[in-house]
Amino acid sequence: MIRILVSSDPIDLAGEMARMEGDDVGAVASFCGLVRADDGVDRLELEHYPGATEAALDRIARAASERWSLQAATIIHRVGPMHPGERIVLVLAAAPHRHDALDACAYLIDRLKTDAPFWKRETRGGEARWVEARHGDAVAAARWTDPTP
Amino acid sequence: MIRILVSSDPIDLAGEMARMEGDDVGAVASFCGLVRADDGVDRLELEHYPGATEAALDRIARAASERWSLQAATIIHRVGPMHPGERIVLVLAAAPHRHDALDACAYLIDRLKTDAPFWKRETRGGEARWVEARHGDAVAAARWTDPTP
Amino acid sequence: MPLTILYFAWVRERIGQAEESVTPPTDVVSVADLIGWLAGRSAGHAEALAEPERLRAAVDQNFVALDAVITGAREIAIFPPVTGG
Amino acid sequence: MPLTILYFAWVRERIGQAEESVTPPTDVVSVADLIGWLAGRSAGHAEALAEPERLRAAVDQNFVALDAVITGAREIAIFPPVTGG
Repeated sequence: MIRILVSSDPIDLAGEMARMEGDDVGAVASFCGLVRADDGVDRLELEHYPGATEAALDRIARAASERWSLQAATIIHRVGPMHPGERIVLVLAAAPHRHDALDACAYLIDRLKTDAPFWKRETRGGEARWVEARHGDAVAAARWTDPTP
Repeated sequence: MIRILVSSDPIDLAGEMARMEGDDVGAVASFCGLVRADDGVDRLELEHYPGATEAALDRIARAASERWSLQAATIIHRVGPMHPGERIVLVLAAAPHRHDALDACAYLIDRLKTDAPFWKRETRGGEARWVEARHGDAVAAARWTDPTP
Repeated sequence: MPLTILYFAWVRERIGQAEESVTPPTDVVSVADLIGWLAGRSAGHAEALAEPERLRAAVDQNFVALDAVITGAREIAIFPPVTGG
Repeated sequence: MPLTILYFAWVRERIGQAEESVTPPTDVVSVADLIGWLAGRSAGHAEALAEPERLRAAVDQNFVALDAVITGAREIAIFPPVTGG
């Protein structure tokens, strides 16, 4: 079961977690990314490409489901303005066995970083700047090179 | 910050998650293990070695904190009787960067499987049996062989 | 047939609009050709599209390389490398 | 000095008790020696401890190999391989 959500509402972590659990689920792995204040950011804005974003996230979740034995894969991404400490992204993978859940979870977030059309704009003391793509993200995504095209 | 809890109470996933978050935390990775019903188990009992268990979990969390740049590591393990769908174990790692959180999370659960004194007894249709240790768990733990003794 | 062009992030900001409808000449065959042609539309376009190596594109919502052919496309998006997650 | 012995899981069940206090003779030097000596205490002990290769141990709450020396120990635990998580 794949669940994709792109929304300007705060991410309901507990609710999303609860959706993953069931009598036959043995393992749920999650990754949550948050707005960090430590480099002086006081506001973060997330822009996206409506329609194309959801399609990209769906492709990523489907690729994970083909690669590992999953019972559920969820990708939630917040868009619009947010503040330090708030959740930007949540990915979840549920599986009978733990390594499927853990590996799929890492895959979902690594792929999302390079394959989904989102753009971050940070504001520090009134000054806004678009975040630059990180080379490390491309490297991280490349280690998952799909066995199938 | 290390948090270790061994208790017969249900695991408060949302509460534990919330404890990990903060203005400087960029990433929280979690793993939750649940009682599975799919092979006919209707009850699971977890026995542990009081004192030694907490010490072992603390060592595992400290080793993770030395190996990765973490802001927090939490290990919660339930003991006593439980039923399908209930949470057995929850590990969480918080870090400024995602790969530290993801790798530490996988490490915590892999190590816990082999290094912490817990024993599972499953009941199926009134018949109880002690779960056998899995060779795969030793293999999974071995891939994390610590750089320091 | 008019083509819908979408801009995102700093490309959108520099051009000053998120979307426009254009009808490029027939010698505009690839995404790179389109970027070169769009750059001539205004000072903002010129500034936003000056360095194609900093740009990425999607044709009908599929990510493509800049040498991809745009024949038959209805919607083309031009944007910087993505930074979500 | 008496030694506290703890049993867990099926070792505990077969022996029929979780804990006992014993004073082994001086020729009991290693955990393996101790297991062999404890096996003589009852039929339950004999059954639980018959296959030392299926057992694991901790000396004063530290996991050890069965050839570890127990001199000076106060608490020794004997149990099957762990299965938590």
